Amino acid sequence: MTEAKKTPLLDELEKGPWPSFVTEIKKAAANSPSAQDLLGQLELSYEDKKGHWKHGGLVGVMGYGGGVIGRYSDIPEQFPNVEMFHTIRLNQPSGWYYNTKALRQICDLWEKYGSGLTNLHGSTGDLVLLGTRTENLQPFFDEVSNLEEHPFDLGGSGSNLRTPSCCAGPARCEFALIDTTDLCHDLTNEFQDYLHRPMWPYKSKIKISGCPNDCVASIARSDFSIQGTWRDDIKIDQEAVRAYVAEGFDIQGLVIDKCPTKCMSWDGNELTIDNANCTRCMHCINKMCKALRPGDDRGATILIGGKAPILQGAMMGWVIIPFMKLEPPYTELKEFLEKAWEWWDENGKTRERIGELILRLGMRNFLRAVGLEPVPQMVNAPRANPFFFWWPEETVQD
Amino acid sequence: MTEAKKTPLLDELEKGPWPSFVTEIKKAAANSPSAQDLLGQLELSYEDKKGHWKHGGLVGVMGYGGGVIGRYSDIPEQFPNVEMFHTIRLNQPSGWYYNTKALRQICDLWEKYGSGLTNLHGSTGDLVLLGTRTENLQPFFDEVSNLEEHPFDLGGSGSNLRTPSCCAGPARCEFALIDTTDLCHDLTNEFQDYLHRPMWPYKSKIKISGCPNDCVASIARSDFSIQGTWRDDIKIDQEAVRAYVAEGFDIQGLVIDKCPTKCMSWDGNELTIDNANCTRCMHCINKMCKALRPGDDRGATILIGGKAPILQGAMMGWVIIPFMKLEPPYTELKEFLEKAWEWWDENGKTRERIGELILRLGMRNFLRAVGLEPVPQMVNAPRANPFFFWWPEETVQD
Amino acid sequence: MAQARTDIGPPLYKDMLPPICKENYGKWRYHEIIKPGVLVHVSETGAKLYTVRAGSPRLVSIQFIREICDLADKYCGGYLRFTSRHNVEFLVSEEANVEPLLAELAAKKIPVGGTGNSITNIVHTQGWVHCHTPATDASGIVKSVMDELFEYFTTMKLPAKLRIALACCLNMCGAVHCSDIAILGIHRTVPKIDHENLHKMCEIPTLTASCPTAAIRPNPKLKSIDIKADRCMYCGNCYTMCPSVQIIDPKNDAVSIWVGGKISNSRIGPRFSRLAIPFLPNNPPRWPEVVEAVKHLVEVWAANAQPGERMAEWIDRISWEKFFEITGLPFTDKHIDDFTLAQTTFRCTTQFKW
Amino acid sequence: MAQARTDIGPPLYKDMLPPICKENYGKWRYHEIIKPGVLVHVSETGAKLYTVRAGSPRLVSIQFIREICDLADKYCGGYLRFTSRHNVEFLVSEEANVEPLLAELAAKKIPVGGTGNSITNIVHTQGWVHCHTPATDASGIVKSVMDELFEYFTTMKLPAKLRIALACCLNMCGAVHCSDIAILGIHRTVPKIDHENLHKMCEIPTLTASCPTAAIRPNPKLKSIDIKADRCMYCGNCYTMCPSVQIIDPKNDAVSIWVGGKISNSRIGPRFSRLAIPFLPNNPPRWPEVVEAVKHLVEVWAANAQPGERMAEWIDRISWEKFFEITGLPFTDKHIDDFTLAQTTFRCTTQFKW
Ligand code: SRM
Ligand code: SRM
Ligand code: SRM
Ligand code: SRM
Ligand code: SF4
Ligand code: SF4
Ligand code: SF4
Ligand code: SF4
Ligand code: SF4
Ligand code: SF4
Ligand code: SF4
Ligand code: SF4
Repeated sequence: MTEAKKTPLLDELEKGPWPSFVTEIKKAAANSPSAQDLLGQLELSYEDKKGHWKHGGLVGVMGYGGGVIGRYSDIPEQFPNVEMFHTIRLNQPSGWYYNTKALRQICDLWEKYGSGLTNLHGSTGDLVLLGTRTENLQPFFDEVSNLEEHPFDLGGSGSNLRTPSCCAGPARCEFALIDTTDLCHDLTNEFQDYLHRPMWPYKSKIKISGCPNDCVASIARSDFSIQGTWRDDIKIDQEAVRAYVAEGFDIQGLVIDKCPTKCMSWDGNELTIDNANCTRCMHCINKMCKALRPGDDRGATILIGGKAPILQGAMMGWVIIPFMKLEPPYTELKEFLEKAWEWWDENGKTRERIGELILRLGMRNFLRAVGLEPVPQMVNAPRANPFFFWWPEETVQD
Repeated sequence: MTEAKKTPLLDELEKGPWPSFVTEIKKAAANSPSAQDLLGQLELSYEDKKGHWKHGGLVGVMGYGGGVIGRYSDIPEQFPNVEMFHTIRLNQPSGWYYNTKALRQICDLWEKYGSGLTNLHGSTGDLVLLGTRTENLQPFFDEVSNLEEHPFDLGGSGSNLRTPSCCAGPARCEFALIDTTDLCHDLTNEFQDYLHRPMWPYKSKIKISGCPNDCVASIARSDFSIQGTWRDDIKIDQEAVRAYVAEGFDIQGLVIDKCPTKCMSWDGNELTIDNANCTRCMHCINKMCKALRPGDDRGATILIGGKAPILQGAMMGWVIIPFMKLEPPYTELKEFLEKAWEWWDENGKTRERIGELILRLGMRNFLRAVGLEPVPQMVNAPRANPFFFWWPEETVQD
Repeated sequence: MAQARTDIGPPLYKDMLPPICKENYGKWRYHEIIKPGVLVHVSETGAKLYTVRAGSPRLVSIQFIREICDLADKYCGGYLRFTSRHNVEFLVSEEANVEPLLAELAAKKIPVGGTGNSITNIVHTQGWVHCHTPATDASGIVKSVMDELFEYFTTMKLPAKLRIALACCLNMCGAVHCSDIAILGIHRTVPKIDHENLHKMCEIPTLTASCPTAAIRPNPKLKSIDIKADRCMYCGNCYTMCPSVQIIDPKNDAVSIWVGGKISNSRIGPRFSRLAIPFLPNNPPRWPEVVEAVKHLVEVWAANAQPGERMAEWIDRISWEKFFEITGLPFTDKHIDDFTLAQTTFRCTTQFKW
Repeated sequence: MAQARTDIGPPLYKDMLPPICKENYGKWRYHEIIKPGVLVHVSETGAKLYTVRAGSPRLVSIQFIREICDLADKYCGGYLRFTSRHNVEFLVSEEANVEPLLAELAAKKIPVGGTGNSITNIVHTQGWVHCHTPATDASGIVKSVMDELFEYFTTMKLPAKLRIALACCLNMCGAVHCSDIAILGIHRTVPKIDHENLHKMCEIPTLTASCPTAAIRPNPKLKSIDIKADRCMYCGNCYTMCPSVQIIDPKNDAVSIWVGGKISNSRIGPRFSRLAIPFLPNNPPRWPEVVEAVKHLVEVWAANAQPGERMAEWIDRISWEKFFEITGLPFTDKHIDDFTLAQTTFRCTTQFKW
């Protein structure tokens, strides 16, 4: 174990009221040489304002094409214990619910095989274990996947399906319009092969929110954003509405005036919603959850194409299926996903996300390939440019 | 003169209450063989659903590089009198105001040299004379440009400055915030060389509206859209406001509620405008022109880049100079135009409009070249993508 | 005969103004619409100028021009003007002349209107009358549509102004792209290449560069070019550059309809028109399908818009999904943008109406 | 030792739910925020679930995890969860356990909050801790900013929710692009090419294809590539493909700030964050300029927004020109988009504020 170095810069980050990651690294460093060298190398990064990790590095676990990110120090002479410092992505349980037993088991194994440092959780949703050596990967995985109770599997990395994630859902939230936790678990299991064996043009992500509040940011962070919604009328408990007002709640200013479609009115006694013009933004329900509830004809809106900026600028998912009923075994959804991936796999260039491919080839080609009808809900507005195509069968051929 | 052909299809277009262009062609045809053959050829077009003009054709007048559009029939055997049927674009007077003498002179000359058919006016604004033969171009122009009173000059065509046009302006409209007619006349004279001698990458258009109502559609139809505006407060005649209301005018529904910035209020007696938040859309002034008037600190907003769809889709002009005082001799404006054209001329590809060039090279390069500061008024919102450039002097160079 | 002088510029507008306009230049105080087609502008000086707006087919003979000059001489001291939408405006300084002028216009069947909440003249282009690239005629459709919408020209009973424009090809000389209703001629098939003559008439690099979707590639063997059919969206720009790439196809050329554009900054800012109907047949002499479609759009809007709401504002309020529902127009894959800015038209929210 | 099993999938969530969640699965009726960081969800059955939300640095040791497991065992029957923004949620089914839990958390200096109109945890990425492309660190800035904004985590006195995210390079693993305030590490210089090794490590066609602005061209002589400097906007995508194109440059790497993004469909739909501050220096260990800038933005917004207005809604109402005026931030040529959708950001109307 290298001797503990001084870390005056990092020590500054132990001050202040917010819990400190430096303190966490130090805690781990107390009995982990790699955590200790991480601290040292990080201090150096703080000195010279740059990272000290080499570019890339392919490592893994038998039978899997992803789930581990290889990482090597560019100054192993100085920090031999982080010469290798790979991360392992474990597939979290739906909704990030845990019992302590499951978590403690991971801690014990990570104490044995890794740095003792983790991210709870990674940005995609995985339980991320930060820092281990190549030779520890397989033994760790063998153990973690064979735990008697609550064994864990790897999450995704590389050009494959990434670990799906979902919001708290019906287990904890009154707004859940679909069973996010079950759907997430079901899809993850259904598509294990896609998740673990990279064979696509690039990554593909699924995120599931129980309602349009989108608490997992699915619209911005996933190729397939699934958000619960409803088709019938918002349920109003007029008594409860009056109770809000009686308690001094500014229904006019905070709800009626903020309704994006101006489809609500309050006459001092009765709340009226013109449901045909409601776009189910959730605002009124959010603000008065004791009085208003979504309707009963529930399902999901599916949006496609969300992703980060590289290469053509960030994209948010757009409506591709305005409404789909979602009941186990979720056959319709699975068929749609399969068709979409198949088309993407056939047509996509390397490192082209599905949204980018649709932009390149046009919605019309995608819709035909997956058998969807065009509907106005897919767009904010129809095209403004006159550059549109005709299918051969739509024109008179000589 | 070919014998008058039957025109059963076109005759259908003499029916109905709207004045008929077919009747007009027939009127001209009564003593113009070319108008008569035009009728015949057009009837044929109506039969076979296609035009019968050849592609292109370069003709002109000495000393000019534009102002005439060459046109040849593709079936001269059938319609020898439209074998050549060129149009001449005469530069209209500012605001399309005429005295009858000027118009009658044109009629007489066009009777002598042309088909007797015209467009009052062309879409760009020219007085368009429809149809004559190559050998008539020069004599016609010699005469029209030498008329003792109100001689006419050619308008633009080709890769040059196109005939500027402007709205009715201060001669007839109370909203005119700049002297549109004078400015249009002045610019047209200042830039005669650019107008008559094509030497740019492509066409460039100027249109001038006296206020943001934009009655010449400058934002959609010109590379340089100049629209009158003001910087101080809207002038309110409260008495006159009350008079409107007294007459039953729905000030709340038709004005206050429709103000885009919601910066107006009416308390039943007094109209208040929060001028700092007014975006000078003109709506309230339009609706209550007896009571409201624009402020006195007047000038223009200049927008750049408007054009039709070919090649990259239609563009509307965008704000490039939020405010410029516009008094004769309009030096600042002329200098700006010169600088903009110079940059475009140096950098533009063939058939690339200035707006397209700015899109290709980026606003930052254009702003530097013409010496303008970036201001938020130029954009709806700042960029969302993180792909921005630094000038070499802004970074630490090794 | 006199020598040509060059660069003399346009006639001076001041010489073209009636005395009342010169005297009250910049002094106008307000205006009123007395009745459809008749405006009065009142000056700070108290002077009143009456404007009578008359419809014109734009394609007019010198006989017509002389006729209106006669009227201007008789009632307007010899002055008149044309509008940015090609109507004639008689500038009457004597109130007493207004009614006699109106009577004479009525006798000559020259319609008066186009002011206020009306449909005014249709901005349009050359079509088969004078251009080489049209996908349809201009004047014929305009005449047919205006005949049908005539009552909206001579009255002011619509919720707001409605501006129609027509262009006969994608060059869009009518700059129709910001109209409440735009009628646009479209080609629908890949240009046919005249391989034999192409190299004589056209420069191949210019031609390949002219295609917005990079559908054109050189074919060195034939000294010609090839067009990748599935990339071509028939804009006709290659044809503009080269007559040997023939875009015109009478069997397939057609008319499309666009809605919800706007120019003025009044209330909501300027907007592009957007695709409503991708295809209507080119059916001269009176294009009944086009006339019917435009009329239908006008009437659905008129019946549903709130006072003061232009087409764009109405659609903004009700949503595009309701627009397609209420108008009964089919929504097709053509309506979904697939050009360079397509992404910005996609619905990146779960907010929509069923 | 056991053989690895593959494709067993994640642990079953049902095994991870406290009994109250299983029993009331899908039956929750409404919730209330009792105080900052403490929610109660009430079921149709009358059952009440108390959630205590605690802040976490996300980069946590197994010691920390064991610590919170101890708490969960003591007060929550052994159940807890993590949120999508990396906070810990203790799921308490006995009301009586809430206060003792809060007391113990306070004793351990684990902050409670992040509910309602607050600033919750900052979504972030690896930075210098574990990634190879960062332009800045992640955890250090997050810690510094959260220290400064701490009072907004533990109270709910803001006009609305405010969501901050950080990504250490343009890959944006934090998906910061739709945050009220986004902190983004940026490179600012053209990558340096290691011509000698490039051909050994990298495929040139893949590399040239990786550049969004086509700045990379093959240099066959050197068996390497060249970068057209004036086209490169330092996205670093070439570096992702090839270690011999070095994007990291400690002298110039920096931090930028973006505002007005939003995810939820509540009221106005989702929005991208937009550039507010193009450059702030990379100043470890506590990035005072970044902290100051974020705090300033939060406070200007808090002082000016109406109740319920998130950053985007506030800016929508006042306009971007007023945003720059009120915040005092300079507007530069960097703020003007020049990428592929630039056109759609240009102000095509005369409507603006002085
Ligand atoms: C660990 C994690 C950040 C974190 O601290 O949480 C991460 C880390 C990396 N991401 Fe990421 N990404 C992580 C979530 C994301 C997300 C957010 C999400 O999934 O919700 C995004 C944005 C959403 C998206 O997918 O578009 C994201 C967009 C990227 C991109 C850009 C992809 C694009 O299409 O634009 C890259 C670049 C690439 O793939 O080459 C990237 C690449 C990387 C690499 C592999 C670096 C590289 O260039 O190869 C990073 C490895 C760091 C390391 O050493 O551990 N990462 N990455 C996240 C995964 C943890 C987990 O599994 O839970
Ligand atoms: C005559 C006129 C239409 C009319 O009936 O009024 C017209 C007619 C032609 N226009 Fe135009 N344009 C006319 C106003 C316009 C306008 C409207 C305007 O200026 O307000 C536009 C849209 C605004 C703009 O400039 O973007 C317009 C956009 C085009 C374009 C597309 C330019 C672009 O950048 O997208 C072309 C194609 C070209 O230049 O190659 C074009 C080309 C043509 C050509 C020369 C055909 C060609 O391909 O070479 C047409 C000649 C027809 C003929 O035989 O007379 N015309 N053209 C208009 C000129 C009359 C006048 O001088 O007053
Ligand atoms: C004569 C003309 C100007 C010219 O130089 O020729 C003109 C004249 C007037 N316009 Fe205009 N506009 C004229 C074309 C336009 C155009 C251009 C166009 O249609 O191509 C526009 C933009 C249209 C658009 O937004 O798509 C235009 C948008 C307006 C507006 C804003 C309307 C709105 O959206 O609210 C007003 C204000 C109003 O009417 O309340 C206005 C107001 C006026 C006033 C009231 C100004 C005045 O006090 O004199 C004039 C009489 C209006 C009327 O007809 O009721 N004028 N006006 C044009 C008549 C064309 C025609 O023959 O019908
Ligand atoms: C726990 C969590 C879900 C999870 O599966 O982990 C969650 C839980 C709740 N969210 Fe959320 N949201 C959570 C992330 C989000 C996100 C995602 C994000 O921030 O990255 C969003 C989108 C943010 C955005 O728009 O940029 C989000 C947008 C909302 C909204 C809409 C807010 C708005 O813009 O009006 C509501 C409704 C409300 O608060 O009125 C909401 C409401 C709620 C409710 C009230 C739902 C309920 O009844 O249980 C929960 C408590 C809210 C609170 O904190 O006051 N939740 N919520 C996430 C907590 C993150 C954290 O640790 O702070
Ligand atoms: S997305 Fe909806 S259902 Fe899911 S946790 Fe958020 S508010 Fe609840
Ligand atoms: S859900 Fe949104 S759109 Fe629907 S009524 Fe409520 S506030 Fe209005
Ligand atoms: S643009 Fe303005 S000033 Fe010019 S005619 Fe129209 S309303 Fe009058
Ligand atoms: S000009 Fe427009 S923005 Fe200004 S007060 Fe009048 S209606 Fe409102
Ligand atoms: S729109 Fe096209 S066809 Fe019509 S006049 Fe213009 S260029 Fe010719
Ligand atoms: S018609 Fe347009 S899209 Fe088709 S080949 Fe010609 S230029 Fe290209
Ligand atoms: S944002 Fe960039 S630097 Fe940060 S973890 Fe992701 S890839 Fe690495
Ligand atoms: S950093 Fe980005 S823009 Fe610059 S060369 Fe590399 S890929 Fe191209």
